[in-house]
Amino acid sequence: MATVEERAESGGRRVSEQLLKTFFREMLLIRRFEEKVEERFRAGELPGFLHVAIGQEAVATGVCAALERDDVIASTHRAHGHAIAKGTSVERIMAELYGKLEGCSHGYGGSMHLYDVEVGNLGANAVVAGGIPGIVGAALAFLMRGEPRVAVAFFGDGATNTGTFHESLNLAQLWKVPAIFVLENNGWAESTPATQQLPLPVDELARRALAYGMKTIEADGQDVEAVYLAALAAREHAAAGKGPVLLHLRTYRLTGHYVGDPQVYRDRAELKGERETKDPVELLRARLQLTDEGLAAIDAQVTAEVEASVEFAKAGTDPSPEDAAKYVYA
Amino acid sequence: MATVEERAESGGRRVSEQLLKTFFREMLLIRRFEEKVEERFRAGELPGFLHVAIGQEAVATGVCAALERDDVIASTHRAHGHAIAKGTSVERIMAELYGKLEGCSHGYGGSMHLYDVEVGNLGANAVVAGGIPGIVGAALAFLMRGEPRVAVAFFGDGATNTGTFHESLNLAQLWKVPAIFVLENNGWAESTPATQQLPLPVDELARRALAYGMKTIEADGQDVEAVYLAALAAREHAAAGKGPVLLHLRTYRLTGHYVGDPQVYRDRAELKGERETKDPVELLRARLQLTDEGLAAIDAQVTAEVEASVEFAKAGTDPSPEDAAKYVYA
Amino acid sequence: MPELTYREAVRDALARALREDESVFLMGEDIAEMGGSMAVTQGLLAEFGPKRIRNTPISEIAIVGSGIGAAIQGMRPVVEIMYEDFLTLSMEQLVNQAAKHRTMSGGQVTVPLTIRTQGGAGWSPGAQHAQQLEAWFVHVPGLKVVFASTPEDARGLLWSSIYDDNPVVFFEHRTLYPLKGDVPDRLEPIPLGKARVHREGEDVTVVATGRLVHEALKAAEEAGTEGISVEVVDPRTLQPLDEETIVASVRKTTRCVTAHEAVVRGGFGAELAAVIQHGAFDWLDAPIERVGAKFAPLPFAPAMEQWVVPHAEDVLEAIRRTVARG
Amino acid sequence: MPELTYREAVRDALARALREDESVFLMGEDIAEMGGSMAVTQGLLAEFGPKRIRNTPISEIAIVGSGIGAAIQGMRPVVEIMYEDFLTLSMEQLVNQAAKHRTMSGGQVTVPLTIRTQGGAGWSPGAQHAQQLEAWFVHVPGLKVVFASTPEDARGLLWSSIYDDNPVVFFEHRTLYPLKGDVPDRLEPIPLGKARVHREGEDVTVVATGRLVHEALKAAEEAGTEGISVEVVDPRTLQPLDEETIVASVRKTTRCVTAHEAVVRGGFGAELAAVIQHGAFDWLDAPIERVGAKFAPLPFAPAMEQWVVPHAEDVLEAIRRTVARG
Ligand SMILES: Cc1ncc(C[n+]2csc(CCOP(=O)(O)OP(=O)(O)O)c2C)c(N)n1
Ligand SMILES: Cc1ncc(C[n+]2csc(CCOP(=O)(O)OP(=O)(O)O)c2C)c(N)n1
Ligand SMILES: [Mg+2]
Ligand SMILES: [Mg+2]
Repeated sequence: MATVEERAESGGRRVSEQLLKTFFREMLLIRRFEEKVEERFRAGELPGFLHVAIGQEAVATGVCAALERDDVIASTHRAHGHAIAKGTSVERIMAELYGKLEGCSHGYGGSMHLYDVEVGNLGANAVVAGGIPGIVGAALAFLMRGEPRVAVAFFGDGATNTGTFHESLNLAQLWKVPAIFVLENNGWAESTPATQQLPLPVDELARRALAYGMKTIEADGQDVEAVYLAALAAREHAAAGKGPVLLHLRTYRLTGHYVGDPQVYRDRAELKGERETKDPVELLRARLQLTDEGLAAIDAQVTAEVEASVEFAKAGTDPSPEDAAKYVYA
Repeated sequence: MATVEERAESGGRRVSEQLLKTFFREMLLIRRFEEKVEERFRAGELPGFLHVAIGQEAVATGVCAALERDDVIASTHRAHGHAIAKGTSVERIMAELYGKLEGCSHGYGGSMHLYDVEVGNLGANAVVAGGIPGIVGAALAFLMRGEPRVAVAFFGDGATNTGTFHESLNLAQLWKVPAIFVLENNGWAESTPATQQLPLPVDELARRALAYGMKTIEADGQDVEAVYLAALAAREHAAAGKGPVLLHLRTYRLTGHYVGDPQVYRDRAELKGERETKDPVELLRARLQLTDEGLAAIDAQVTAEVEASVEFAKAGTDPSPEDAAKYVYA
Repeated sequence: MPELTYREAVRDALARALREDESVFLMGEDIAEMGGSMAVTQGLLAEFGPKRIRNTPISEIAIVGSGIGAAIQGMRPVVEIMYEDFLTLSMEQLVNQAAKHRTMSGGQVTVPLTIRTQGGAGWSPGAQHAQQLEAWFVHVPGLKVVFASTPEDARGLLWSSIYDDNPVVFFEHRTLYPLKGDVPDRLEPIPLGKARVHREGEDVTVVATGRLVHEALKAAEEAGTEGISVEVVDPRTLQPLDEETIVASVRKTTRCVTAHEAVVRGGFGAELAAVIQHGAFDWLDAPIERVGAKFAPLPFAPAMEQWVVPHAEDVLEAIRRTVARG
Repeated sequence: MPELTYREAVRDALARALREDESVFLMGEDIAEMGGSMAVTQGLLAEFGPKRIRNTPISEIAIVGSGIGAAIQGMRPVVEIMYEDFLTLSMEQLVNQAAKHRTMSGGQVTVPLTIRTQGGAGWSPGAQHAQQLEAWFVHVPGLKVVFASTPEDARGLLWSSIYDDNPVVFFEHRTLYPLKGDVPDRLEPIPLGKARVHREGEDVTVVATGRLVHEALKAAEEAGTEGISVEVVDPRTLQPLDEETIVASVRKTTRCVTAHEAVVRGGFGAELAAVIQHGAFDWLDAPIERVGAKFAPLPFAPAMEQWVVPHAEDVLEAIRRTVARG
């Protein structure tokens, strides 16, 4: 999340080099965090189902930077980046992955259920599209109470095939609630490519919004500046009472669906090509013309942060077995 | 359902006066049937929930006339017209409303569950949109087996707000199954007007199809000729393997949502206006320039048919109580 | 004490909560101008306006789901699912979201959402408009489940449901709406989790819910003329369940019949029987008899419909069977 | 007799049916190239091609619903719902459509559809990927419900499910996929509605399903060393239920424990307890004990997860409790 000052410096619509550097740092932090998750998974330390968003960092960073602290998000099974970008420390996220009381969901959630209500993260969701209707309701509450907040749902291209998606966007537009629907279109649903799951060309998925007469804004999901500016515009629109926005961001999943996925279904050459040309961290590094030294300095910082998060997590407290029943009812 | 000869006479694309007269007779039959249903309901003879489609006769007649006998339909809670037009006798429908073994669902279904598999009626459905996915599956079976048949789902504007609708049309388009989705848009969902349930202008509801890249065909739902020609075109498209069609028919519900509905929510003057200008039976009568005598003759015929159906129904056999458990399993 | 119908009692709880508390609002299909398909919300639009009495599209997923989201933001939404048969469309949001947010977040999130719905056989609604599905929700940790059988209970329990900080699925029975009963002027919240002993007796306990409470009371009356003294208990809240009251009653009477309109197989009566045979094993003089719908989708024709769902005579026969044992 | 894993046994039933019968085809998410999220359908795309091994979008309503439509047209679709937690999205089509078409049409329509799904705790899947929801479906007239616990049963029962003319919900347990067992070369269909006595015993009957069959067998072994002779019965088909075999077993042993991984409250064990207390009342020497998950959404952290779901020790303790009585 960019501070108001950083945003002001960006002149409202142009993004300052300094802000871009902040974005770069965060994106690299997300990347190193997820690489660490993969490593710790392979080491057999992490239980549960893990999905990394390597290749999609610009979406999390760009969108969340455009939000206010009071704005809320609902995330997906591919949640680490969203959580970090919305303001939860990597320590508390890593502790969650280790199932510790210090985790952002106190060990009850795991990777697919990262919550942090204090910073406006209403939770990652392991059911595809499961969090979208709740965002409509949050936005409705803001609207009814006249609060200047917006509610944001992240979801993938696969999620647009669900009835849950349809009913939610339809209702949001009907009631003109201040919601942003962030379509993080990586062209895959697990092993199923766009051509096998979408009746539209993958790059034209914003056409989903035509069924509701909903405003759409599109941007290159690999370009954090473009994402950020698009998200700012979407927020402005929604917050101004003009109704919700479908924010369509074309992006790329540069790894498997889940950590450990052998990707038997994927064309190796294509994947290699995407890795070489679509990596948002690399693209931003090139744009910022970071020297090797400059990069190394930032990398050292974020890598240390990630390492520390593992230490923090391992030193955390295991819940007692009977704690399981603690939060069944309020 | 028009016979092949009648259609041939219509020259493929122009509708002969004779065929229009056949349509008129059927529409009047539906009208008189439903008026009789209202009357028998008020007399306390009919149990269950009843919904008439007075004002929407041209949709049922026009669409079903364009279908082949082997084509199948799924209907809605507003089902009498569809059932009659697809070829079930009014006797068997009326017997069903009286809960008799002679009924088209043998007394197990009632008005909201009229089935007649022999003529291709796969059943009316009391769950809004509940029958749509089954039609996708029927069409898929036809496609897989290479049969030259189409499957047709009727549903209302209100149904387009359901997740069931969305998933069904999406899948149908993805797999290009030979299905026709007949959107019978009367601008109401029970007491809820279009403005309170649709985020699109009511006349532009065909835009729902844009989310799937599905072909749309539109026609004035009060003009049976237009409906028929549109449905023929839709059938041609679907049967040719070009994919499904959303057939958008704007129509008018000239009575309450259910039989007995006091319609407290409805503007009287507007309703009166619609009754005077949108009645499809009246519109067709005018177009055919039927004389009073000509009309009376047809009316006498269909009225007698309806009367006979009541006699038939009343003379029918009540199921035994224990028959209830007869069809739980095949 | 004024007399209200069951319908008016539900409406009264809604109106009072709407009046006293800005965070309460209603969403559902046709609840505004039409006042709901069962006329429960009639008049509320006029008093509270369209912002708080919200007609929705036919979107059972989004109705429940947006209710969840608003509840998490501190509202107390009361959403209506027109027929409980359509809860089948909302199950994902109810079961995976509403019921689990609190645990999954480690206690950060609460979901003070009430889901009102109704159902039941009678006058041939057919197989898709008459199911009684309460048993499903009892199986879902995180949900509370209420089934009110009288006007007084309906009002007091609905009030408590609205003000409970958990998602509550609140069942009404369609045939009970016209039922009249005394309801105190002052609204007394009825705590969730407390059974009601409708009638004391010595020989058999009937544990009944919803419409079957009234059938059980009729059966008890009739049994009395045969010299059988019947106690009738309505759990009212199915989850959390007042096991104590129920088990104590059966320990006293030594015989038990469970009764609901839902299908017997896998119904709430199974849970009751399992709890009671465990808690009153040494007291029981006869096997617990279960009364409920026969195992069939509800057919349309009245004769078949009436055969499928249980009536006072079915309860009476079960009472007789249980007394006939040893 | 060749040894197959539970996974291979399921695949074998599918492959044989696909081979012998053009009307059989599969639909589900990621079942083609990937071979299913549990690798059950691996290799089937290569043999049968994309027309019959159909990857679907994430559309649980349409997957089940289109399966229904194809089944009514004479196909025998086998659809996969990746996790049974997502059955919550298909409930309307399963419960209001698949289960009721036949009755509502007065016998005109049959729905020979099989819905395969899987679930279960283990290795921290979290609250939304681990539920055991079979009890819901047992409550729905018109559906059949199968829960296979061994490779042999999985294959024989899946075959019978595919060739049953009714909609069958077929549950697999995630942790059983690697389990090996003898499976005859020749496919023997196992009739739906027949329980399997895994182990004969004299003192206590454990009626268990799914993963808990194996936990029960472990517990029985252990109990044997304590001088308690345990009979283990797996109903395998939950609906229709083989009440005869189960009740006969308890009449013989006079004590009973039910065991499943699903939450106890409202679980299938409740139905079993209700049936057994009724059928074996005069024989029972102790209350029926129910073993199942504790009443909580499944938390992530392994220690809490393992505490919620039942293990062999829980079954053993229940056995001891029941024997300790009188
Ligand atoms: C309702 C539901 N169906 C299926 C799944 C299994 N599943 C998990 S992620 C996923 C693919 C999601 O694709 P998309 O929405 O594009 O998100 P991405 O994984 O690409 O980020 C599937 C099918 C699920 N979690 N929920
Ligand atoms: C899933 C579901 N929700 C609600 C209802 C109650 N209901 C019956 S008809 C109807 C309105 C349907 O509107 P539309 O689809 O436009 O059809 P119309 O009645 O106008 O013919 C509603 C809400 C239902 N039957 N099914
Ligand atoms: Mg994707
Ligand atoms: Mg309509």
